[in-house]
Order: sequence, then structure tokens, then C-alpha cells
Amino acid sequence: MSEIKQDQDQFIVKPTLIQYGHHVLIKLPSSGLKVAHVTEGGSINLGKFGTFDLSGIVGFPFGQTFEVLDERKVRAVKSTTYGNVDTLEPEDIPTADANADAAASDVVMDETSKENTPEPKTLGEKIDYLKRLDVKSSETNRDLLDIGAGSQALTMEEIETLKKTSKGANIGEAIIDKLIKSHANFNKKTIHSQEKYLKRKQQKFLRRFTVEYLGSSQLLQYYLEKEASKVLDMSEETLGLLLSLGNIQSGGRYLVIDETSGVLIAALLERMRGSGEIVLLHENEHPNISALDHSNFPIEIRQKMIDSLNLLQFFEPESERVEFQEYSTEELKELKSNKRTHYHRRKQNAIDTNKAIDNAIKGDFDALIVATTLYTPTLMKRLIESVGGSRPIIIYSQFKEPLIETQLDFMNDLRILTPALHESKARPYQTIPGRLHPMMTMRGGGGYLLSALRVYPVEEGVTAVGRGLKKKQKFEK
Amino acid sequence: MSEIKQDQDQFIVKPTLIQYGHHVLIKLPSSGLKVAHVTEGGSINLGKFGTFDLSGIVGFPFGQTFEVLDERKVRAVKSTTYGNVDTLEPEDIPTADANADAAASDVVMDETSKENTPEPKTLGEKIDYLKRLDVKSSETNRDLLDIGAGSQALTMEEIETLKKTSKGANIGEAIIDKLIKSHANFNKKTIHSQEKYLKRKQQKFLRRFTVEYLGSSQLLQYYLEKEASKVLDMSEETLGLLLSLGNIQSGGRYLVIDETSGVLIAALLERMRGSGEIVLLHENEHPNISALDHSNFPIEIRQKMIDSLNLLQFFEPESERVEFQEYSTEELKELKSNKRTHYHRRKQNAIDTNKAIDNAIKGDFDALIVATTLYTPTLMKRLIESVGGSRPIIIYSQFKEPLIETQLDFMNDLRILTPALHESKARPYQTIPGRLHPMMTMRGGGGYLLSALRVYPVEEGVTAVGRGLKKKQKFEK
Amino acid sequence: MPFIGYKTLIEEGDIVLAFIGRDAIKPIRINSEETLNTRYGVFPHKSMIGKRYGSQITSMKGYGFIHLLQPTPELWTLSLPHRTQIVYTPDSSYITQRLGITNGSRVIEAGTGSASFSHSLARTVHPHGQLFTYEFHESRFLEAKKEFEEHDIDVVINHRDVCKNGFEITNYDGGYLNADSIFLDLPAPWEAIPHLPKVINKNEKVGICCFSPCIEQVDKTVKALIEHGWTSIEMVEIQGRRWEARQSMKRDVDDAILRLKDVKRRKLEGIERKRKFYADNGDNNSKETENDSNDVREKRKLDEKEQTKVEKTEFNPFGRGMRVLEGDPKYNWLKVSKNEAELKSHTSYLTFAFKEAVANL
Amino acid sequence: MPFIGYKTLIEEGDIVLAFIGRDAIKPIRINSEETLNTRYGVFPHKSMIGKRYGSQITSMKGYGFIHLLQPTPELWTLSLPHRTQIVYTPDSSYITQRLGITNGSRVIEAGTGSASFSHSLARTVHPHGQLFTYEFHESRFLEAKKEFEEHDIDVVINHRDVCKNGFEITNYDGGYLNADSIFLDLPAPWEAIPHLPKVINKNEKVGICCFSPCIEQVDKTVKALIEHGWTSIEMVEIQGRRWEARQSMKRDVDDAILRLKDVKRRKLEGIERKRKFYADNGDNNSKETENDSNDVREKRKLDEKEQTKVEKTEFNPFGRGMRVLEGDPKYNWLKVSKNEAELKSHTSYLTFAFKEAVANL
Repeated sequence: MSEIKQDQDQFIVKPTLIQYGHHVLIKLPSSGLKVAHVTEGGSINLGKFGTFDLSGIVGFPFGQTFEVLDERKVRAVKSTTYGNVDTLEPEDIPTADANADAAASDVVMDETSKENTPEPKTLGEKIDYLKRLDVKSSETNRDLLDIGAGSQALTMEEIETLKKTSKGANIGEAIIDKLIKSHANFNKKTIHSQEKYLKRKQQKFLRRFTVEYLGSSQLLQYYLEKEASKVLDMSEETLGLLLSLGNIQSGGRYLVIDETSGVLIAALLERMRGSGEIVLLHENEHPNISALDHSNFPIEIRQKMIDSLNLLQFFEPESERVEFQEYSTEELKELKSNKRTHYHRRKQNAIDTNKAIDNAIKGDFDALIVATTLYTPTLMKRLIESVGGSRPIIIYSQFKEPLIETQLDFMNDLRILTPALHESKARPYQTIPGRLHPMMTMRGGGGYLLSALRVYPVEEGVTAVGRGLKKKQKFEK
Repeated sequence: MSEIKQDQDQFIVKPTLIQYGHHVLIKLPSSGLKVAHVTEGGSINLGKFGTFDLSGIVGFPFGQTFEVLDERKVRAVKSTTYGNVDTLEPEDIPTADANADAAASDVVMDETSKENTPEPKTLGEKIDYLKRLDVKSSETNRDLLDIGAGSQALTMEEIETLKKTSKGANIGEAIIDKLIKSHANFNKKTIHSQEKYLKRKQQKFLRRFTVEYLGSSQLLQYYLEKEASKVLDMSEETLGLLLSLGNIQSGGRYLVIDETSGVLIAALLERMRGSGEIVLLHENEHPNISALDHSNFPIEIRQKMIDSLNLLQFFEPESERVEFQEYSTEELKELKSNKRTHYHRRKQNAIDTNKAIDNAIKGDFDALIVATTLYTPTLMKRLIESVGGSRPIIIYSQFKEPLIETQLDFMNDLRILTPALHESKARPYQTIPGRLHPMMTMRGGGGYLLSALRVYPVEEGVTAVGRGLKKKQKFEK
Repeated sequence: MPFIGYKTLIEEGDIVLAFIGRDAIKPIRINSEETLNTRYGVFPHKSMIGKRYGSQITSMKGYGFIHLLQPTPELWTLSLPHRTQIVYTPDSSYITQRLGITNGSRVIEAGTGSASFSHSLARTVHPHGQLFTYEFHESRFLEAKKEFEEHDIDVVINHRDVCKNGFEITNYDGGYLNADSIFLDLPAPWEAIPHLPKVINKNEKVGICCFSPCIEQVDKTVKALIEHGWTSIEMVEIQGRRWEARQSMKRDVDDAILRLKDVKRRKLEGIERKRKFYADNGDNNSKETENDSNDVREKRKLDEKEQTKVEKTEFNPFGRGMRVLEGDPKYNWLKVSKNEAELKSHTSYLTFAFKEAVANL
Repeated sequence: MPFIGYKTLIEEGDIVLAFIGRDAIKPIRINSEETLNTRYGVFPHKSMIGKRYGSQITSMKGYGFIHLLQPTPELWTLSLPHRTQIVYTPDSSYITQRLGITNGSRVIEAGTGSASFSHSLARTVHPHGQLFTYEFHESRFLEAKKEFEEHDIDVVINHRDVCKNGFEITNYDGGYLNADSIFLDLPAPWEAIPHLPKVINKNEKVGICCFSPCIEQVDKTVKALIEHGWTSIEMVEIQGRRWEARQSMKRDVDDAILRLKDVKRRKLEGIERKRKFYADNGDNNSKETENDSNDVREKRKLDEKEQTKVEKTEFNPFGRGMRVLEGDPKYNWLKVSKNEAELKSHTSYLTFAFKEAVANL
């Protein structure tokens, strides 16, 4: 008898095209992130890139890159991002063999094309043009000085003037042209540093942005960039590991504490896609799941799938049940309109709370997922009982130390199997072929996970070490 | 007025040739390590590689590789170690382009040489021969099965028989020849796996070893392999960082606690090379510096440079000074011989201890270097005062946690500047050109360092946070 | 479906992971006729039926214990013999999250390998998505196919050299796989990349991850991705570490000093007693006792040993010379953590890239 | 010699590192005529003379403080503006230890670069060894040469393209450098490797370390080392991390529950008081008060607010809404550690190799 809880009707399809009503992630060239709600007549201000009407992006597929034109308009353009480029660059990277490398690769170097090719028009063409420049003279980077303020013949004032005199979308390219012409050492630079220089300038002046689907990873990235403490500094790799170790899937019933502003809940909902239940515990009057307001989960789905309870309601359910005296239809009619609204609100609250309490009391959750700043050793002692057999318990913490203490407790608890403390870090590389190396700097932190499985020890014959043993045995009978 | 303490006369030259009296490190092919004391008439048993007379290695330079012959003899051979080879090898490494890679590199591939070249004789030649085999047929490794027991047509019994029938140095090569011939899949293997296979077998059966100079790194490696807990699991990279952060140099005066069996002391002595002083604190009757018995520091240098005191003698010097009533020459003559020996021993102990106490009381050490399992927060509170101004304090711990507590203390102590907690890990790579990747596994652990500088806070005008402030001010006057 | 979904009670025919120890997780299919033999004893399957997943059970002889777990893709991965071609959870979980794979995703995986990542992907795309997996080795293909059937996992598996023959499946919906996520665990992913346009969804952004142990493979892969119009190329390495909580004795310097004082006190006491004994009895070498018989001298030696003995100290703050269990409440302990003696330091490089949808406006 | 050796008192002409802050370490040469201006105030050099190294001193106006440190190669490295070509201490210390460089070693370094590693090497080989360093860029060569002179460091420095012209120094002991350790921090070390046999000591084992940021450089370096007879080729990356101790509030779940109870109690109290007030005075919407004047209604509102107010709680276990300083003894704290928000994740790859001595027997 399989007990899968599927709910085919509730399946939320991930959209492929940008539509009104969507929350989207807007990626700016300098890796700045914004979240926008695409509404009819809505617009968004991208700071120095100007303001544009959101209607201009509707109907395009997610992942599309746009350029801000004049008059609040945008046009779709082809993306020119090739990958990770380290902004720090050691000078010990050789360029002597860059030609050989490039020749060996698929990029054809035409050394004679310099004179023959027509003036490059697009930025892509300009980059290509620069690639074709004869760089034999710069066999190594010995002739190069650091790219510093000194060698940049364009002053900030000149750039400001250019910004004012050039129009709209042309500003970026105009500045780049000027920069190329005026950069004292530009011709001395190697292909490699020319490209890098262009890329950096492009990021700075081109009024381009990309619109991405706002999945849980994008939501997390957005928070990490804005205020990492609001997601407890959790990294994407740690979130991914949590979801896998937690065996999160469509149809599950999960007990959750989430102090990541709701990003964790968003990630769970994304994996569940409309099917399953979450009992969300919190320590204040209401849970803080403000991130969900930026997400694309309809309010009905959130209401249907999430039961929230504060810790008092969860741990002392019987005394916290809301007693509610229903009025008869007669009595209701007697009430004034504002009293009636009040009555209905109170009634809904009582129904929700009592339903959540009933759900919580059932226990046997398919996973316990905790991301909290509460002290986990004492917290876990009270939560283990609610987890079903063979089901995972996953605790996230920004710091390793509270998880060490929790693991020591777990090691002495017969209700717990295989407690394991995980750290996962994604180390990004620069991805320029022929110049592969780990990025010189990366984000620190990212947090830790403690994972374990809830088990039922045999009733007798085993030394009773687990604290809640008696309670559990009663529970098992 | 420079205060460098140099002692040119005491300079110990690092030897380049193996001589009688040396302690040397013997590296076996399977990365097994032994320490041998090279004495006239001495011999060493290398287990299944047999026993040889140490006289055979005398006069050769350090770094020389030898082969064990029959009759306890060895002969010098050229080293054939090329670098790090991962013993785990994922199967997803392509070989299709191995030819192209190799052609592009300096290794010339002669595809026709297979028929023309004479039979290879030495192992190096065999490897070269294998390199030249036409491997066009194995475009990828799809035709290969795992190298397992199943595909190895030579049984362990056969190998044992071969070992018995072949003589001395030829055993290894005889077995390898047989293995090549009998390995069912050998011709299906790629060059790469053929080489790897040979290397592994070579390590297993060739009776070769290399004799290395026994420096502090080698001594550390030896302990790490035998029993890492005896050196508190300290890695070479952490030791190196300790010595640099500690500003260890010729002529320094260092206060040391060393629970690494003396490996740390050996590293300090190596950097000092005969000039300077160490006051060594310990918690038992005698310090455990047994590693120095394997080292090449003459006993006179050790006695001259190391003053050892137990913690009681160091912290309560005045009550621990050894009072010693000297006898007159007359009285001495009266004593029986064993009593006189006893008298002289007691006298030497009194002199040594009181000299060490005098030295310790002087304070103003050029560095405080601690590698201990004692709880460092309380320990450091008592040791800071003995450190000179602007001089480093370096604490090693196998675990990060006690250093966290110590750093928190340091952050509130005005006598301490820039407390910093360091972790350093060397990540080794497989170094086969065209197949570079980090080794699939590496040693865990390696320990942590807390570094700081001792400073003198101004006497007034600064909120008194540091505990020992009053004591220190008195000290400063 | 024991691998996907949740189940409470163990029934005949179910797959159970018998947890014998951290490195011994044995999958069994419940057959009431059979028994499980482990180093902890014999466990008849019959004794498992009706038990809840997660139950600890006792061996027939009553002295050994094992736990009965419901299989999950992650536990399944742990139960496999350690081989290098397994995509372990720190990598597989990141790839899944980074590519945005979720319920409803259409995923291509090549090659299938140990099929452990396939299990995880199938769980995540279930029930509205689809996993397509390709394996070149016939033996592995057959093994994986059988495994998927036994595990009741809905996967389209193909015996195929995707580098030569691409990904199209003519008998599947006209060959339109419309994949939105690609995972290539192949020796030469650059040979497979040109075949992808025919099977990916052109109307949405598609993600790819190539999994390669050597850096030279990454170089070739990046070049191929650029050539075939993939953008946002980023490569990362996942460095997963495991930590273990431990307790380390908090050995205070003051206790160490007190101990030295105690040692010294007892030493002085011994000297004092010896002095007293010699004053009372003379020592064996002194002139007074020079003429004593050997018997008398022996007796005096024994008496000396007896009367000058200093009893062992009660003060032993660090349990020297005793077997102290970690965490023994008689001592003070510091909670610490350490990682494995041998770290898994590398699996593969993960090269990610994305292909934009074609705008239809 | 302030960089090598030890000094206690600060004198005229000494170099002092003025520690203004972690990222502001300013080297000054003591000149009693000069003053040091910092963001913490003005410090005349005169006030430093006679002070011990390590002293904290007060600014002229008495409100700012700096520390006066004796320069060491490691502090010097920290004082340099952050540039990528600096070999930082985690790398330089490992290279030194791994190559066995110590007092007496003869070391070749190319290029000199920021000269920070040169300082460290010179300290370690002093006084019986010798450092030879080579720099291609003329400006850097001149800068480093001047620095060595000012810092009283005994180094043989050459303005040279070692890749083209090798390492020999004709005016030095007939060109016999007899180096035992080589450090190459060059864009193309493989071009310099063929020149080494002329300057290394043939009678002992010689070690080399090549320092390259990109993996492709390692590949070329390894090939060149093999070709030129170097053995035991090993490449490592040093991953140095810095940690910082912190305190994190120990927020117990029982306190959280008590707080919720307290919140609830106060809420009920408020409702009770409101009920009582309405019973006594009616509420503004009830029929009884329907005909009251606006003034009366306003008055009743104020009275209600006043009489039904529940005083703020004293129970605030986690200091909600208050500014709590880390470690405030009114709360419980857990000692934790974290690393920098931005990790230095890569410097360069370190390729080591050794060349055996030629046996003379």
C-alpha cells in the first residue's frame, strides 16, 4: 500500500515566457540584482541605467537580455556574456603562447585582416576586431604597466560629458570607443587584457540587463547580494544539499523552521510544486516569510500548503487551541457590519489555527528542516518526536559550533541514526580557455548542515540513553 | 645599536653527502618511511625488500635512489619517480586526444617504432616502449574494463613463485614483465593506464628506496605516517607558516611549549642553525623531545641551546630554584666514588635548572611558540608577560575551538595586537601533463594557528580592559 | 514505489535498506522466505514485515541490532560500493539546484554510470517531469535498466554512444525530448555538445552541466560550448567536507602546576622518609652497616622499600595512566570538531552554461 | 638591521612600522625632525625615540593611539598595497619549508616583484646563506635595489631577463652561484628552466618551485621539468583561510516559548481591561453611547487608551528591540568562528621538483 500523496491538479508549471503578474529577477551588467513585479503600466528604475516600462519585456523568454533605449523603451539583444572573468588578474599569466593557444582553438586568427576588414560596428564586432589585431609585438606582458588611473587618458569629467552628449543606447559604446582611442597603453596590451578591459568597461557603461526566472536560487542570490544576514548567509550549494539530504519532493509533509525570510520555504515549494504540506514554526506572532511576496507562488497555494504555528502553539497544542463560539445565522444578522467582519476574521483564525494544530499533532513528518538562530541542542530535543521513521532531520546553521553540540547530543540519542555534519563550498573558476584558474576571491561563509535520520530503537535490550525514550515507547505502542 | 646575537662559530652546515653518524630518512616505493642511523657495521631491515648494510649508502649524495641486491648490498640507480599519480582514477578521463596532446608536447610519438625498436631493457625503457605503442585503437577508454583482480592473469601464488625463482634485483622486473605479458587487458589499455599500471606494480615489486636528508619536514612526515597524534597532527604547511609568522631566525631567543615529540624544536633548531636560545616548558619531569634523537643535532648543541623547565619551575621560579651546598675539595675527596658521582649529577642539575630559571626570568623572549594540548585560554594569560615588545605569539592547536576562545580573550587584552586565526592546507594535484586534477583524496586535519603580537599599551588614557594591566605597568616602569 | 514517495510500514516485496553500519548499508527485497545474514546476526525477513521504516530490530539470537530504512536516492548512493564514477550528493545536489531542476523538469543525463544520480534526478522531476538517460557500456546499460524496473523508477534509458549518435529517440514522441536541463558525465563532452540542439527545448532557457575530472577536459568543453552558442559559462568545483563532533579534555595549566607540586611533594616526602629510615637503620653502604650479613642487608632493603614508600596520589586531574572515556563527566571537556583522516578532495570539475530561448516576437 | 635580527629600543634612523589599523601599516624611518600624520592624529618622530618596539603611543592631542612595531618580512608584506603579484605568507612560508630553505641556503628568486618574498628569504638564509634575485622590469629592479639598501638586506639583485639570458653573474665568484633552491615567479618558467644547470650546485639535491596562476602554465612547466631531468614533480595549491572568533547569542527554545506566553498573557490582559472598560463606560460604537457628543467620544477614547494599556514587559530574554553588544553578560553566548566575507581563494599553483646530485663515486 503506497502512501504517496500526489495532487496532479495542483501542479504549477514553470513559465518560459515573461508575463504580466510575474516577479522576475533583473541582472545588471555589474552583477547587480533587482526583483521586479511585472505589472501593466509598471516601470522600474535601474539607477544610472535609467527607467523603463516593464511592458517592454513581456512575451520574451526568460533569460533574454535587453538594452535600455531612450523614452523608457527597451529592445531585446543577444547576450554577450561568455563566463566568469576574474577582476583581479595576476601579471604572471603568460601571453607568449596566447597566439599558439588561440590558433589551436577554434578561434581563427587572421593576422592580415587588420587592414582589410571594414570598421567594426557592434560591440561584438569590436571585440572580434580587437582579437584580430596583430599582437606579435606584445610577446609577453613585459611592456605593460598596470592598468591604472594613470594610463587611462579619459577623465571622469570627460566621461560625464560624453554621457550627456551621447544619446541613450549609444552612450555605452561611445564611451568605449573613446576609451579605446584614448587609453595610452591600449595597443601595448595583450589580446587578453584588451578583452578584459573591454569587458569591464562594457559592464560599467552598457545599459544592458537580463531578465531571469525568479526561482529559489535566484531569490537566494538576490538576498545574498542585498543582505546576506536575512538568509542566514546560506549559500546556493548548501541549499541544494539541504534539499537533497532532506529528500524533498512532490507530495511530502514537512515540519519547518525558517529564518531565511522564507527563501527556504520558497525552495521547498518549488520542489513540491503544488503538492504536499508544510507546517511552519516561528517564534513571533507571525512567521517572517517576506521573500514569498517576491516569489511566483499564488497566495491560494501558499494558504493551502502552509500551516503556520508559533512555538507555544506547537509545543502546548491543547491549551493553545482557539475556542470559538459560532453564532447562529440569526445572531449573525443582528451584528453590525464591522462586527461581522471581525467575527469572520476570528472564525477563520480559529479554523486555521486549530487545523494547523491538528496537523502538527499528527506528527510523523516526512522531514524536519530547520534553519534558525535558536540554540539547536535544546530545540532539537523537543522536535525529534514529531519526525517519522527513517525520515531525515536537516539543520542549517551559519556557524559550525552549535551543530557540533547538537551532533554530540545526537550521538547519544537512540532515536537518531547517522548524524553527519556537512560543509559544501562551490569554488568558482575563471573560464577563459587557456587561462583557467580559480577566481582569486570568492564569497566566504555559506553555512553548515547537520543531517540525521529519525529511527525507532527496539523497546528492550538496549541501554536507554535517549532522553525521550519513555515517551517514545508509549508513542510506539 | 643592533642587538643581533650571532654565533658564527656554531654554524652547523647541512651535509650534502651521506656519512656515518647521520640519521637519514629512507623512502620506500610505496611511500613507506623509515629513519636509519648510519653506523659502521649497521644494517637495516626493510621488510619484504630485505636487509642491507648501511655502509653501502655512505658517500652518496642525499636524494640518491638505491636498489637492494642480494647479499645485503645495494647499488645506486637513477630515480624514476616522475611525480604525483592518483591511485584512484575516474574513468571519465578521455584518451582520444592523448595523442594530440603528446604530439604537441615535447614527447615525440613515433608510431612506426613499434616494430623497429629493439626490446626494451631497463624499466625506464619499458615505460618509454609502452609510450610508443600504437594506441590508435583505443580511441577512448570505452573498450576498457576496470583494472581489477579479474583481468590480472597472474595469481598471487604465481607471483610468490616468481619471487622465489628470480634473484635479487631482478625479481621486480621479472614480475613486471610477466605481468605485462599476462595481463589480459594490457593491450586494450590506454597509454595512460598502462603507465599507471606499471607505476603501481613498480612500487609494489621493485626493491628500490631513496635516502633523504632528515630535515624537519622529513621528520614531520615520518611521524605523520607512523603516528600523527605524536605530532598533534600538524601538517607541513602549518609548520612552515608557524616558522614564518614566528619570525624564527638565527640568533633568536624563544619560549616554547612543544608537544610534537620535539619535531617543532627540531624545526626551530634547523632555522637557527646553532645560534640562539630556546627555553622549553613542559608539564612532566622531563620534556618529551624524543624526535631529536632521530635528528642530526649534536647533543652539545642541544644542551647549549635548550634550557628546559617544568611549568612549576617557570611560574614559581624563586621557590623552585635548586639550593645546592657545594662541598670543599677536602670534603669531596672524603666521598666514596658513587656518592661523588651523585654529588656531581646533583650539582649539574642545580646549575642547569638555576641557569634556566635565570634565563626564563629575564623574559623579553623573541617569540612565544606553543603547540600543546593544554587549555590555551588560561595558559596564555600566564605566558604573555614573558614575550618581548612587537614579538610574535604563535599557538598551534589540532582543533580550532580552543583557539577561538583564546582569540576572544586576546581581542580584549591590551597587551595583544592583531590576533589572527589561520588555517593552511596544501592541496596536492596529480602531475601527469594533460591529466591535471587535484588528487581524489588527501590528508584531513593539519591543525590551526593563532598568531598575535605582544605590545605595550600606553599607561593611561586607555580604558583598562586587559586583565594583567596593573602588573604590566609595574613591569614597564 | 519505495524510492520515490513515502511509506510507513514494511510489506512483502518492499525494498529495504538494512543499515548494518555506516559503511554497510545493504539493500534487500522483502521475501518472507528469506533471511538476512550480517555480522550482527541473522534477521529473517518475516520479522521485518509490519514494522515501521526506521525500526531497529534484534537478531534471532537477540544480541545484534540493525535498522530498517526506507530507500532514498541519497541513502542508495551511500549503499553503493565506493567507485570513482559515482556522482556523490554534494555534487549532484548542487547541479540539481543550480540548473533549477524540479518537479516537471525534462532532463538528459549521459552516461548513466552507476545510476545513482539518475535516482536522485528521477525523484526530483517526479511526477510531472521526465528523465532521459544514456549509457554506452552494454553491461552497465542492462544493469541500470533492470535496477530502474526493480526500483519502480520512471526513466527513459537508452543504450547509445551519444558522442557519435546523438540524443534523438525516434520512438519517443517523434524524437522531441524538449529537454530543459542536460548533464554530461562523459570522457569527451565536447563530442556530444554538437548533438544537443535537436533535443533541447528551443522555447526556454536551457542549462547544461559537464562533469569532468581533469582540467584539460574543461578547457575543451568551454571551447565547444562557446562555439555552439552557449553563454554564461561558469565552472566550479564543489568542495564537500564532513566534520565530526568530538570532545577534547580541557586541561588547565593551574591543574598541571598543582600536579607538579603534588609530584614534588611526594618526592620530598620519599626523600624525607628515606632520610629518617637511614637515621634509624643506617643504609646498606654506610660504615655502620658494613659488617652486616647479607640476610640482614636484604631485610633492611625490604624494610626500606616498605617504610619509605609514598602512597599513590589521589590528585590526577587529567587521568594520567588511566583509560579515560571521551566525555567522562569526572573531567572537563571542550567540544571540538575534526574532519576525516582522508578527505575526499576532488571529484570533478562542473562546467555550467546556458542557452537562451529564441525570442518569437 | 631592523628587518633581520631583533631590536628593543627605537633609535634615530630606525625603520618602524606604524600600526594604525589592520589595513593601515605605515613604514617610517625615524627622523627627529619629522612627524607622522594619521587619521588618529599627529605623532612626532621625537616622541618615538627611546620607546620600546611594541609600544602604543598617544597622538600630540592625546586622543589617538598607534603602535610602533619592529619590521619583519611578514609585517612588511601586510603593509604593502594589495597587489596580485605579492607572494603572501601562506604560500611563501610553505615554499620555504618544503624546499628546506634555512640559514645557509643559497637561493635563486626570479622575478623579484614586490620584493616581499625576498625579505622573507633573506631573513631565513641569514647570515650564512645568500639570496640571488632577478627582475626584468627596470623600474621594479631599481625600486627593489633601493629598498634592499634601505632595509640593510644582503641580496644580490640583477636587472635581467632570465628567460633569455639565464642566471649567470660573471662578476660573482666566477659565476658559480651554487644555488640549492630555486623559486620562479615568471609568466613562462619553462623558458628559464633550461638555463638552470649552469648555476645550481651539482653536488647536492636541488629543489625548485614554480609559481603560476593558471593551470595551463603548470602543464607546460611540468613538461619542461621532465625534459630537463627534474624528478619528484609535485604540484600543490595552498588554501589559506583566516578565521575570526565571534559570539553568537544562545537563544534557548524554552525562553522563546516563555516569551510567547508572556506576549499572550499581556494580550489577554489588554482584552480583559478593554472588556472591563466597555462594561463600565460602553464603547464608542455601542447603542448606549450612540448619542454622545464628539467631545465625550474623544474623551472616552483617551480614557480607554489610558486605562486598558498593558505595561511593557520586563521579560525580554533575547534583548528584542534593544541594542545588544556582542558578549553582553546579561545574555548567554556561544563562541563561534567565521571567515572573511570575501575569501582569498587562489593565488597561484606551486609546482615543486628536485634534481638529484651527481654521485661522485
